[in-house]
Amino acid sequence: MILLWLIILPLAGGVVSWCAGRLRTAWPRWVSLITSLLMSWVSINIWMQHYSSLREMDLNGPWILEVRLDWIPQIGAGFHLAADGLSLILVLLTAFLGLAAVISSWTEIREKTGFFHLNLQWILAGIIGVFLSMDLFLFYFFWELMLVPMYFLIALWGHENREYASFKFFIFTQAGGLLMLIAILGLYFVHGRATGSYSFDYMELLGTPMTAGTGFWLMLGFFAAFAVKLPVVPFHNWLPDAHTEAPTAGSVILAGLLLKTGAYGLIRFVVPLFPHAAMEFAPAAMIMGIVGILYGAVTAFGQTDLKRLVAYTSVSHMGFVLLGVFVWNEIALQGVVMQIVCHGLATGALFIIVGALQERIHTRDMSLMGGLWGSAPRMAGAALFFALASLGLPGLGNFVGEFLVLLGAYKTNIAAASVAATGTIAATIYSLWIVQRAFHGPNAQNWSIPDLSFRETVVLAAMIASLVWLGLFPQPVFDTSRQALKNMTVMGVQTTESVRLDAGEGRTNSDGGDTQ
Amino acid sequence: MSAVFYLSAFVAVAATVMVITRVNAVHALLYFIVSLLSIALIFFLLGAPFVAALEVIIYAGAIMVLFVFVIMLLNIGSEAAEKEKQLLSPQLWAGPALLSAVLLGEFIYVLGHGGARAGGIGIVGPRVVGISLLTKYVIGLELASMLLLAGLVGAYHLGRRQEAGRESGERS
Amino acid sequence: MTQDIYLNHGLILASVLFALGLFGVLARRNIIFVLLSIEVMLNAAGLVFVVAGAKWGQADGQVMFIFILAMAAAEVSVGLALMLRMYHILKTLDADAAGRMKG
Amino acid sequence: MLELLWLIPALPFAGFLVLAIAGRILSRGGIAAVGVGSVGLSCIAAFAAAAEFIGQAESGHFYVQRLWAWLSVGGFTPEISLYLDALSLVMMLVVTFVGFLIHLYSSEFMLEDEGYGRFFAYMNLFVGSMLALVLADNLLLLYLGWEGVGLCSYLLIGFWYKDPANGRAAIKAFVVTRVGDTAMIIGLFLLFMNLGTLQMQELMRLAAERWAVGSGLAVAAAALLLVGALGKSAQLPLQTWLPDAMAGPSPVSALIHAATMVTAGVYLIARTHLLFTLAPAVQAAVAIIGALTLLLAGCSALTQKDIKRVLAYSTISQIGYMFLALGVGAWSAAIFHLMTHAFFKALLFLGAGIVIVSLDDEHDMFKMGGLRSQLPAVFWTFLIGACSLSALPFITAGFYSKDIILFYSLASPLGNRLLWTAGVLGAFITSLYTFRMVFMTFFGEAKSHVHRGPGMRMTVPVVILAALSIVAGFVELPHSLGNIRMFSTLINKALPAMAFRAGASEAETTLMAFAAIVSLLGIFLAYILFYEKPRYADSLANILPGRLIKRFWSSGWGFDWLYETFLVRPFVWFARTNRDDFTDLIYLGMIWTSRGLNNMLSLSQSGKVRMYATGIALGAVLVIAIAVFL
Repeated sequence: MILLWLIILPLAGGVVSWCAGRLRTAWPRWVSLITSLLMSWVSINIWMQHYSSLREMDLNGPWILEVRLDWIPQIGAGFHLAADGLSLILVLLTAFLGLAAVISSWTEIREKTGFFHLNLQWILAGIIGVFLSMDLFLFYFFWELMLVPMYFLIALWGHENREYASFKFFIFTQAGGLLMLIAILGLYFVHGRATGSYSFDYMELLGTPMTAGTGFWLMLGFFAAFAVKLPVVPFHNWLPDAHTEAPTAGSVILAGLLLKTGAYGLIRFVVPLFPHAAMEFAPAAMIMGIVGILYGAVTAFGQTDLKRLVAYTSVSHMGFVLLGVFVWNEIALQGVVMQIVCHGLATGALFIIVGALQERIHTRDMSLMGGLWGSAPRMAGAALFFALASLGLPGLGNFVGEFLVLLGAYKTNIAAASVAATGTIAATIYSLWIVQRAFHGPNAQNWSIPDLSFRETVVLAAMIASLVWLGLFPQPVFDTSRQALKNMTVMGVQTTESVRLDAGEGRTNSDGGDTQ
Repeated sequence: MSAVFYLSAFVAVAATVMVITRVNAVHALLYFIVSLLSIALIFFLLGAPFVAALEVIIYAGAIMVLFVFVIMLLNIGSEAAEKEKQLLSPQLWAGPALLSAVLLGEFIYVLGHGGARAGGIGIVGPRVVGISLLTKYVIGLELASMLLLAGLVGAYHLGRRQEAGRESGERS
Repeated sequence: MTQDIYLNHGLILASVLFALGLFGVLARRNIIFVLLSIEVMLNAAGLVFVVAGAKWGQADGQVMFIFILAMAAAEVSVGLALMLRMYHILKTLDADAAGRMKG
Repeated sequence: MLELLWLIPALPFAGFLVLAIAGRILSRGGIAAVGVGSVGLSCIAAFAAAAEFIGQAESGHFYVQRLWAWLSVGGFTPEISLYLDALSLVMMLVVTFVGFLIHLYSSEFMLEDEGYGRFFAYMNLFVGSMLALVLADNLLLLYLGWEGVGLCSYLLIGFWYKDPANGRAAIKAFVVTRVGDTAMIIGLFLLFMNLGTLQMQELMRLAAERWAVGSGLAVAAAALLLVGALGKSAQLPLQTWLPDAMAGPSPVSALIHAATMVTAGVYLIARTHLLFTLAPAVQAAVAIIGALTLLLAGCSALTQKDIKRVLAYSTISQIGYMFLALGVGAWSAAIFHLMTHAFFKALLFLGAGIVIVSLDDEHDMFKMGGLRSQLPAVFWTFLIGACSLSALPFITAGFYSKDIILFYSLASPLGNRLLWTAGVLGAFITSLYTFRMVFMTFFGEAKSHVHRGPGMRMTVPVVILAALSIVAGFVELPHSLGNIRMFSTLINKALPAMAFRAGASEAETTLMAFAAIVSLLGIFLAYILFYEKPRYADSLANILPGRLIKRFWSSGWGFDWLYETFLVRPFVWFARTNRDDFTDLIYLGMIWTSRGLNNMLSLSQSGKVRMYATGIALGAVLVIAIAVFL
């Protein structure tokens, strides 16, 4: 039941803070903060409880926690939440970044705070729902749930060009989501026809027998939604605009969490549900990943808007995720998990810094910055740190992620790994460029800005500590996700076999149906 | 019998041609009444005396009178007829003429190929028509009355706006 | 045989009248003539029904003619009212002058 | 005592942490105490460890300290563990000792800088990373240190961040070395995937077992590691970053860009020497690259105006010697030269630093002169360093270390005449540019006057280094001249002994004499050209070919121009042009298309009733036609 609380808590917290906002402007922040703290506490508690069994890999069944309620039994849709190590890590990340988002928007949002925090908490609820739901109908529900509040977040509290950005965001993700809906329904009917039981349940849909062509198209439907979310070049165009125009909390959640739902979807659904089609599609996906890595990095370097630059770095980093997922071996998948977590932290932190900077100097144009180290050394130092993290400096978490992804990729495809590795050179260029343009160089505009406040320092220090910890002692993360990833890779193998078996049976079944 | 049919058919077509080519609306109207009367005669020949009567009473009588009233209301002078002449330029009617000719060609083609077969023409009197109208087609009848009501209300509404008190009386 | 000719020729007559009405609708700009032409077309349609009804010796064709008649009446009443309004607003009966709905 | 090995890198890291967190609170004295103290303690610990290690060297040749398992994923289990053998011992001693001296020097040199705390934080981080690099037990930890030192190099080159030129130089340094690092990391993938481990001793053992000499995998692995080493050690063709790196403060140049970091490539190749012996083609490439680099960089050094750039090119050139030695299999010679070079080049940089500061931040040698009397201590120590660099026979350390390299470049089974000729020519150029620098700076008439002299904390390190530049040579003397083998005995515990062709030892004396004469000749020519008859040099530089060559050499043989034109500019151009992201055009295209369609369709809404009627009629005609005729 504790999983249910993870979703109810932010939903309720959002409503309460909305009500509180009608009374006093400052109250929603506190309500939201308390909600996020509770969330973190709950999720850390779950982790602590189950860590040893995860590490020893002595779980009964695939899940550490499961909730199964009836919802719409007529169509076979159930309220099925379940968590394994992979979901748990992502829930932890969500709780942590949610907290960071609340704190970082403390002074930035001064209007309609109640509604703001309602949206914020509901996005978090949607994201956690996405990470936990094991029923495709429910999954789609949460997938849409996180979209709408995000739209409001951008459209209401965004910057100059917010309407365009929010529309673009909505249309892109909605288009992808609808393709996924079609694919979900397709899978539902294919499965129902083959087995006679119509169900949206993930565990039942695993290993659905289908022809290669059907599988490929259904897989593409899922892939479209996740590729837009991830985002994969050339479906990434919503991202720079949305990130740039969103308020700080929005950017943090977008980069840190929303993109990760795409990565999660690829790992959880695309490959296990359609192992054959995914295998067939893997070369194309890997090429897209590599193109994303390089294209994102080069385009990032060309930007003048600091937030846009950081947004493009996300494109580049998510290329590694795509590459790793479609390499599909344990090393690469662990690398992907690590990359997901560390990118969430590092890029989230960069967005917090950019947001803090914008709050102080009211511009994001890098040509107007420079020499800020002098007046804000702590901020500059933090920015330097996160820039280094995003260029993949060994000793920080991102390096572990990228290294493992590339190592795993090298196992399957030497050329892919080698080309992707050159992406780290481009990453060096843009990362150092951020530091150079914003914090180094002459202080041409004579900026004199206050350094990070205590509140900001605490958040960023926590993120720095996490990244160093993940860089030097990453094993806890690997231990947590190992079982889940192993299950999934095994599932892939099993379904491969069962498909082969079922293919024969399925044919006889359909023949029988015809004669009747 | 057939001579009467062809004669009245010729009259109908000729009168209709006059209708659509006149510049003076009242002349056109009069030709149209001629056309309607000849069609009424054809109806009679076809063994449908009831609709022939309706054709004369309602079409030629009521509806056309309505037209006449409206035209008189508009009080269009002779200069309007001049203007009307200018509006009837060949380039304006060439296209429609072609289109109509094509359509006509299609109709005749269809009629020439496996059109109507032989069938007995007997007289279908008002009684039979009335019975089927009030039994088989009673819902249609109701709908038609609704339509007329809607027409009434619509015409009233449209006519009232321009000047209170002046209403275009209608109904057939 | 003569009856057969009647029928076919009745239909041809209806077609000719319909085509003439169509030509009127399309070619004339004066809205009175347009309405008149529509009446011609409706009348032609009615003729088809009556001819067909006569062929089968059934009342249905005539019933349909009555419906067409009712419809024509409603159409003419609304159409003429509209025409009056148009004339009062635009001071002309040229149908092309009423082009304000241009997209 | 060896159990405390982890303290040696940990102390500087701790110093970094303290300075990074509390650097703003501490006073300058406190900062210096933490910064210098941590490295000093580390140095003491290193010497203690060395004493114990050499003492028990009979029992075991190496010592491994496992700290913790870094990660364990799918059979990939690198550990954070330290490995101490003779090679890493030498490196560790050089790093901590030279590092300590330079820290001491900096505590005075940087005293007036506003970023005092930041400076020592970076320097401590550097020393820690460098120690992690040399003490690493596996290649991944080595890579961590490798990138760490690269980062510190970046931070310290751009230390005076207010000048964008410094920032550019810093980014250039990081990016160019990163190019090499990328190749290196691919090499790591290759090694792990084929041999299943990154632990270096295990790796060498397995490589020797599984790979034949000259096999494709061995060649690929060695080549990839070599590219990494080329980037870090500023060898052809990735050498362009080092001269620009002189934008950093002089102690940084001394520590990072002369004594320690840039020699990491040499260390890497020595560490993985087995791979290179398995890939003779790559080893030959090492020698050729070394020979080419030492010549090219030497020529460039000859034409520089900036005193630090002379030293930078000289560093590239001297590392070229080390690569030459590695390439001909003279492992211990390379490490020996690495050590002596660390001493005398650090000395030269520190001396140059004093000169620059004394003249109020003047880098141009043409505006110096006659400093012999104004800065006597600096002059004498600088002179010793210069002698050592130009291998003044018999008394300087540089002579002995370079002589061994020259000897083996001819006498080793892998050596040949061409390599030797290049080495000798390089030696000649070396003494020429070195004494050009000395004469221009310290002799002649004074063109500017000294603002302030160095204090104790700057003088003492310089003097110690000067002493070492002489003494350090006597730990290894050639066969024909005392035949002392202290250094190679130590190193040979970790690296294979150097071999030379039979009968070559007879020629050693002749070769040595030749090298000595060449270097003296260079000094003499420098005396003529730059002191006695400077107008010869001027007229030489003023004739057209002279001018052209001078420009070509002083710009570093056009490599910068090449990279700028063919890599940097297109990259920047593409990035700038693509600022608005051309893939957006796909979606803009969709918008335009639907808008155009909208406009087209709204044209059909003419507002004319007759048009609509025509449309209906047309449709009817078509539909009937289809129904009838089809």
